[in-house]
Amino acid sequence: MSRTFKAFQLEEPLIFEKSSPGKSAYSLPPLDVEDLPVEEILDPEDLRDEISGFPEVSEVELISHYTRMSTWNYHVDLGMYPLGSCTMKYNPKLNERVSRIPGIGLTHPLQEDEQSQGNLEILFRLQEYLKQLTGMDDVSLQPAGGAQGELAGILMIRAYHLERRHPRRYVLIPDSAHGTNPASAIMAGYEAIPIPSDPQGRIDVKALAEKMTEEVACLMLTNPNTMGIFETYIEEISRIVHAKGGLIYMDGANFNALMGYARPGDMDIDVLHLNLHKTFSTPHGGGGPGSGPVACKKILSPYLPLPAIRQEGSMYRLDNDAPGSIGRLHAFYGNFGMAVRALCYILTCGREGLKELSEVAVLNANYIRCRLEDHYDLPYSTPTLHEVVFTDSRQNKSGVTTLDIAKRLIDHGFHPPTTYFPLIVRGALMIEPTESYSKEELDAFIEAMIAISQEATENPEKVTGAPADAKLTRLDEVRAARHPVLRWLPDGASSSA
Amino acid sequence: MSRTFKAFQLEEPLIFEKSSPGKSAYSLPPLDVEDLPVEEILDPEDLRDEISGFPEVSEVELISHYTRMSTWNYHVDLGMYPLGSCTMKYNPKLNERVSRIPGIGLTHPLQEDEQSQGNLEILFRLQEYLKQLTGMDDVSLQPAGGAQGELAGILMIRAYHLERRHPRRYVLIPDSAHGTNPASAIMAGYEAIPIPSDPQGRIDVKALAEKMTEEVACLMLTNPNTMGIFETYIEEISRIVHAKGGLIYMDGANFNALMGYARPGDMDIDVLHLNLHKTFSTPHGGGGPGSGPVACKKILSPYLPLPAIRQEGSMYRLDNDAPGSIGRLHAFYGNFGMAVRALCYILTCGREGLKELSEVAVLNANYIRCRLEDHYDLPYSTPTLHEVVFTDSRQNKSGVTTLDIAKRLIDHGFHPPTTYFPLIVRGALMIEPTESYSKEELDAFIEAMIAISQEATENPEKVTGAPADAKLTRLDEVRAARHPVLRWLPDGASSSA
Amino acid sequence: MRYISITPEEKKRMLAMIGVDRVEALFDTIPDSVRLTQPLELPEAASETEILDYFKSLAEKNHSTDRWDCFLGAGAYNHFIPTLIDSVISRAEFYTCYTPYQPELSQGTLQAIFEFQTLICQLTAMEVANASLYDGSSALAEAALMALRLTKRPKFLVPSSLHPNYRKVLGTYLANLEVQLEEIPVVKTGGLDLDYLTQSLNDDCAAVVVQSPNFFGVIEDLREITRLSQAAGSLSIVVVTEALSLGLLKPPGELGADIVVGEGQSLGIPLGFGGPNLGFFATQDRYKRQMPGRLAGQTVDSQGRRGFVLTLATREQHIRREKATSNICTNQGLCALICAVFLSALGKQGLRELAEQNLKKAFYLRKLLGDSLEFSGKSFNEMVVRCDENPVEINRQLLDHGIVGGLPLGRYFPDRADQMLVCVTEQNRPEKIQRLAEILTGVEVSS
Amino acid sequence: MRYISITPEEKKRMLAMIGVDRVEALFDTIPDSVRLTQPLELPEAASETEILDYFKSLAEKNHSTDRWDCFLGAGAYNHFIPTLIDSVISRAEFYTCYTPYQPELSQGTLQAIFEFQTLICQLTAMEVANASLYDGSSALAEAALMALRLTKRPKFLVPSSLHPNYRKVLGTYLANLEVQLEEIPVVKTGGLDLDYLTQSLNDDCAAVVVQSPNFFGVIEDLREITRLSQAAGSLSIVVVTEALSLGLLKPPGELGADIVVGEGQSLGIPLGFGGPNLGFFATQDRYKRQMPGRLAGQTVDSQGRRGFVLTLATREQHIRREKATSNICTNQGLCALICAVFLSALGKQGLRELAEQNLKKAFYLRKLLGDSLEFSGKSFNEMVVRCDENPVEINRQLLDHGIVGGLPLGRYFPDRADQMLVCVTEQNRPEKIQRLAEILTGVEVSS
Ligand SMILES: Cc1ncc(COP(=O)(O)O)c(C=O)c1O
Ligand SMILES: Cc1ncc(COP(=O)(O)O)c(C=O)c1O
Repeated sequence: MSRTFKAFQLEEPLIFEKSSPGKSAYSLPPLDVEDLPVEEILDPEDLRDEISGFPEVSEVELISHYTRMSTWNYHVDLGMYPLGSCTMKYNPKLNERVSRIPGIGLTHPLQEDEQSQGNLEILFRLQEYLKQLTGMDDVSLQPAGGAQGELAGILMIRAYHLERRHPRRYVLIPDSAHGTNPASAIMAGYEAIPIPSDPQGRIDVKALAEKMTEEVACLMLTNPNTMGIFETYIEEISRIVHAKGGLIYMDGANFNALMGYARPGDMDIDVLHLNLHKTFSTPHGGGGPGSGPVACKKILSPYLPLPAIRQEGSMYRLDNDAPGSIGRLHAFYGNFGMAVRALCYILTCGREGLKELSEVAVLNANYIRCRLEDHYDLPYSTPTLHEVVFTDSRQNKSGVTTLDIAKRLIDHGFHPPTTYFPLIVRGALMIEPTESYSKEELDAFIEAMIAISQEATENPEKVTGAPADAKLTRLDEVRAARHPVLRWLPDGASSSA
Repeated sequence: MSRTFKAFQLEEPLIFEKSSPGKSAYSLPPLDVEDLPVEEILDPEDLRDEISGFPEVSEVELISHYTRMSTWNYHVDLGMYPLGSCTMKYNPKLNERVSRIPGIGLTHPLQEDEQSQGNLEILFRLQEYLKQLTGMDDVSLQPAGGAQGELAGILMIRAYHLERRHPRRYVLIPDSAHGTNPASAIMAGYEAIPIPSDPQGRIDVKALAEKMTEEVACLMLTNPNTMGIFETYIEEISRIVHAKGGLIYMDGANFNALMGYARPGDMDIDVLHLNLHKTFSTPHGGGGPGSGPVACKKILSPYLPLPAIRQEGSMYRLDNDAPGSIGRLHAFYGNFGMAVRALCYILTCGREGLKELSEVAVLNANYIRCRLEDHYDLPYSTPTLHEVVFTDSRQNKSGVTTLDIAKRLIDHGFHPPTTYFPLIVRGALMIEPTESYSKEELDAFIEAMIAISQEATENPEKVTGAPADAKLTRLDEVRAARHPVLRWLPDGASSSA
Repeated sequence: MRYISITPEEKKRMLAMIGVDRVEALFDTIPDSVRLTQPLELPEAASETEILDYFKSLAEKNHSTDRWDCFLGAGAYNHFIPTLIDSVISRAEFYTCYTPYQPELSQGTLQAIFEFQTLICQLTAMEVANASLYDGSSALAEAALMALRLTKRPKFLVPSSLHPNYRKVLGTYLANLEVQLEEIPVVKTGGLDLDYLTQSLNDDCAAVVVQSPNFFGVIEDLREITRLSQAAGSLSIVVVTEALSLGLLKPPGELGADIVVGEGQSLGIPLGFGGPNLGFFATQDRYKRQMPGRLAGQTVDSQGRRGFVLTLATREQHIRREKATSNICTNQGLCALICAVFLSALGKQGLRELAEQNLKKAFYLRKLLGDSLEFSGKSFNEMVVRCDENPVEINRQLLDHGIVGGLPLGRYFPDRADQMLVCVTEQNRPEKIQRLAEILTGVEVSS
Repeated sequence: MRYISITPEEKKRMLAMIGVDRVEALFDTIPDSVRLTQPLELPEAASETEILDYFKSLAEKNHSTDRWDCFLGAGAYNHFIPTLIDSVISRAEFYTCYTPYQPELSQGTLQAIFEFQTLICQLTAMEVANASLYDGSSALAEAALMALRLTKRPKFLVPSSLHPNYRKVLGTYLANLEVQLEEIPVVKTGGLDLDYLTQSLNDDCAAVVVQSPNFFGVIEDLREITRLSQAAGSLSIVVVTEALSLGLLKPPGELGADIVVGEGQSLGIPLGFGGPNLGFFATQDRYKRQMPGRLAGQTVDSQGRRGFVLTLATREQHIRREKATSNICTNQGLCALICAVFLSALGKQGLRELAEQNLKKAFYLRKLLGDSLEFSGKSFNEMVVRCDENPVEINRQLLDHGIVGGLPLGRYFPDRADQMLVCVTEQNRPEKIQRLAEILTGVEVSS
């Protein structure tokens, strides 16, 4: 049985293009208080006119609109989604159900603590488990995404240095790091200094030692790094950084490689963030909401974002009292709904299960690596954990690039891996299978990759012309950026640069 | 924008073919009582062996299995589904939500009445509304489908005649009737006598008068009938039947044509069934569950299935006390969940809304009729209500049949109409648009039909070779019936005739 | 009206195209004399908020199993339902489509039915199974009708341990067909009287009906019953109301059953106040052309690719009309899907484990009840208890303990007014089982 | 482990293929010294049943709005959520996919974002909007950063009527960037002090921040404020925490705003204990290349067919790293979808009707409160009440009436310890509004 077949699907215009006056998809109860004219309550000049071009569709149309559009997406429930660094694992249905329990989801964030004990317990318990998993001393669940977790961590580091009267100027960042790392450092008022990688794909410890000065606030390390390689010399790195009074920030986006095997807290990491939407199975939602808890050692605890959640006897309470704190990052407590799901996941998997997840994630990645290394160039021979990065250098010979390979995978019925990242690997193809999928699915992916490498030699146009079997062929991204059309306009006109 | 595009979708084997030992998709709490070996509780010979070939898959695989399979279905949320006689209208999301309220769905049918007052109110209220809508005196919600509703009605008629000492032998059934009508009559112990249709597509009143004797228990009438034509001479029909002591059963599957415009109760109908899964928006579920309430005049009330739901003061109770009743048709109270949805629908639409539904359903059907009658043969020029039947006679000339037209509609992105029914129309194409879809959707359907009629002349192979754009091309139904393979078997073998 | 997609403006244009001026004119074939002149007495449209409030208020008036520990069984069982089931069946692809008449657009449903049929065959150890019937009781009635067609004999032997509502439905379906139903009593074990059965069996017998575990929870000696039945040239129809028992007990197909019917509600379907449920129907290959109901079958498309279709339709009403094997049309499709998902989710191990938990927890109660048990026969998860007080009264007391008690048998068997049918599933907590036992026996449980 | 699909047997085969004998060997690059030697102190795996029971027990410990009438607003609003929203966002096609990096496989998400951007533009009357930010507060912080980039000026004027938590988040984000935040007080109306603003505005000012309706519920004179700001060469950043107000009030874009940010939670997103929420960000076309966050744009494929992609990525961290306009990566995609579905469902009429209901019901309370109101300015659905008793104490009393009261302002403003911020939405029942008024004013409401 081949993996794919081609069949018709339905097109769908923009909701604005379906709209016509007199249709509606809502119902409201009648007003149950005195019905004064609006103009008697507000100044007429405070009132807006009818919103021209605003949708007017029936419920039936609305549902078919989104249903049709949904069918244009590839997604985790359909099959393997080996987007490296993104940990596209299965999003358990139980998490979704639990997060929708009315007594949990229908709660106002500003209720008194006594009225929110259930929710505070969720936050507290998750914090405790994350502390245990990471070996860190304290956790804040407030950051609403990985990048905000990074910002929180770097701000905490800055606060720490500030309290020592010297905020320092630089943050050292390996050249393999994710783009959010330097961007977060800048937002915290630092300058980013890149550290090269060594020939094994790890941080160049010598270079690090050279750059490490007392003007360096911290090193931002990803471990395992974006090549899936564990920073084996972590202890030496730690000595170098700490010797100069610097701290170590760890980007924990790749924590799915480590659970039950190693803890950042045992590696002299001072602060890190986790991505609940990666390691802890909360859904990616087509781009969020995620959650990026920040975890730290005691020395940084005073600077954690506010409020903290504390247990006092049998009560939980929000604590806003920490003069050293970097302050708030969110109007309330971050993406609480993601915390609910993550706690549900941890309880479901349990101690053994979490370890097994990491184990299988690493096994799967190594299996793919071993089966593909004869077909694709492996830039580093260093052992890898939960993901593996290949390049397109062999396929380049016949004019086929990473982009082509990625697009051709679509025709084979797979979502492509992450491409051109990490930046230090030319034409990177970054594959992270996660623990979720079956061996049959992994094998099908491997076979598709092998087939593409053959096509690249035998029939390169097939690859460079891909995708042929998706809703659209390749999209003109240059045009999109040169002549941006960022919204629909009633007259068919469009905003443009 | 064309209606369809072609893109890849994913194949999926049978669940048994994905299975391997050691995978599972469940979790159970540990046993919380003494864990005796099973053999100490039961005789070992009462115990079964492991079920060979039984599935073993992970939750992830299970979800992707059904998710992929789901994408092979056309469905109501995707677009128009003009299957005549089936009333494929929108199934409101609110109905689904209401039916899943735990306090409603998680209830045992044998609880004491006092413990089920909420549910009994649902049943009672729905009965009252159906009485009002149909103009009948009594309703039972017990029949679990339209066909069971028919059986109930005919059994009631038989009980009525039996009480009058003469059960009679025959049921008169128009030749345009649905197959369930004669099948139900037989199950109630009657013989079916077909009544021909007149040249206008209505019951041939003369023929009816001829066949109507004192051996005839009832006439089973569908109104509007399966051509969508109202039985205008209903009063005369009634006189003929009732004059001989016969009764009139009405198949109310087409009630979506009548709401707020006419009531069977005002047409001398003695008993009828409704399909909640047609007129009242409960989903078809890929073949059920449905619900086929039976409604009757006072003279037949004593024979209604048991239990009845009665209101006594502020209490509702189940009443099993009716010696004349035909008895039970269901272990409990029929498909209760469908009653919940139907009640929700009636409350949502309200008096005006229900009338408007019928109005628009009839308008849409007439619009299609008027736009297609130049392209397809209309066997009867009689005005029609909620559906319209064409034939393939014009297309036949180029060798194109109803089956071909239906299959070709698939390539145009539509579910086909009902085909070859009613049987009296050769090559029938029975189109029922319902009230749900937009004019754009109706127009697209009309244009597809017109395009096919052109293709039939210009490019008949395109039509006879259809579908080309579905998951599969035409399936070999003869082979399926000649060499039935009705289950998967572990060794790839199969049960066959 | 949010469920209508035609605007007033469009209505006008469409009417103009049709050539009438008012929409009412489209209804002109309805004679004035039968046309509705005044508005229906129905409420005004209610908003979503009002409707949700209303149904939630109704829910409050029920004693639902999310808030009460429920010991009722008797054909409807309170079992664990994995969350993933609702995720699957809430896909509009599955729940909004029709019976798969157009196979090219319905392969998802068809493959699911084919899997369901296979799973039912595996569970019952029978050769073929259909795509579902309304519920267990009408499945039994259909089985009886099939036995009539096959044997042309006029008599059915029906044990008094058959679910009384099933017995009633059977009666309704057979009422006008000139057949007799002869009742077989039960003995002390709670199983049917084999001697009586032996004597009643003769060549008038179309079929012996036997439910196992029977209405009193007792596992019947199916091997012996089917043997006796077969010896008399009669068919045997085995009824299973607690489908979960098939996860543990020897399947009827291995014990000689000709037809196995039952209720699949236990397998993933919410109690739902008794419906929708799931009638299943399995038999031997040689009888397949006499089966009622829909069947999915495997075939190939014109390019030789595997696919599924509804097949053997010449048994059905839409082809054969009055000669059909049954009038059934719409069945319980989505419930069959639920059942398939449930069985696939639990799988080989899970189904066994769940069944064992039921057995063991029910046995735990059996031990606590000791002498109060009415029958000595082995049981799966149900049992009959003799009570010192009126069972209805006891149930009232139990409510105060958060317990919905068992079924007072007096409701169906006047001579058993002192008895209660109790069911224990994996959902009942040990504390509540103990409390139930204490109240039923008056003896405190030491824990 | 039901979330893993590799069997023990397969593990072995895969390890053999890889060439190691134990899975632990794959972790050999982790030095022993940092390897975990003892098991984690985490609970054993719990079953689905246990987990559901646990979370339900937690839910019981919350005072949720399905059981209490809630008069809290202050940045999180209890509004009606049409059922259809959950049907849409529960489609795995939407909620399990990643940010649409591969447009050919993500047109559903991309088109939805494009629609969302358009809807936000329509709502705010601005020219461009991004694909979302974390929440209203960080959207404000990002707006301030953008104003810094655009103006290179060091000062922000921030009214004391800005949501205090937004003020704090702004402070956190700007802490290390050598800028000053100068506070503008409010006057008796509850609106910001225009005279003070006039005096504070100078050519150091990057932007004037103004929230409307402001934290005290009062509608600000945006036209005047943006005029003053513009006159000083400063930008104006308008913050909207109650997005529903945009259904009725003149949109900031028509009143001269340069940037409009806010919280979209009101538009279909459950209260959810404050998250996930939805930060929205809109500005004028000329500033688009300085915007933070993702943007979907329209383009064509190689065959000229319309399609959507993420665009202007050179603003973003994954391309520009330290030169990016923001560090944001994952945003609130699914919440943006919710908002788009909500706005499309309510549509032109519905949004207006819903907003009007809020206005009218809040006004009903205003009238009942009369002299107890702290501010005279017009408001949408929130207002500040002066209390005779400690508001925290009053809230305790209200609980007995099934009411979760308003926000005691003392929590944020020590000088307003006698005041309470009360919000009335369409969800509050008139009886409860009356009861609230009675308890707040001590005067009985005649109804
Ligand atoms: C290594 C790494 N760090 C940080 C991030 C940023 O996380 P988020 O997208 O949640 O902001 C990502 C996510 O793509 C990542 O892969
Ligand atoms: C006219 C008519 N009568 C009866 C029926 C039978 O209804 P059901 O499928 O619910 O048994 C149908 C359904 O197809 C029908 O169209």
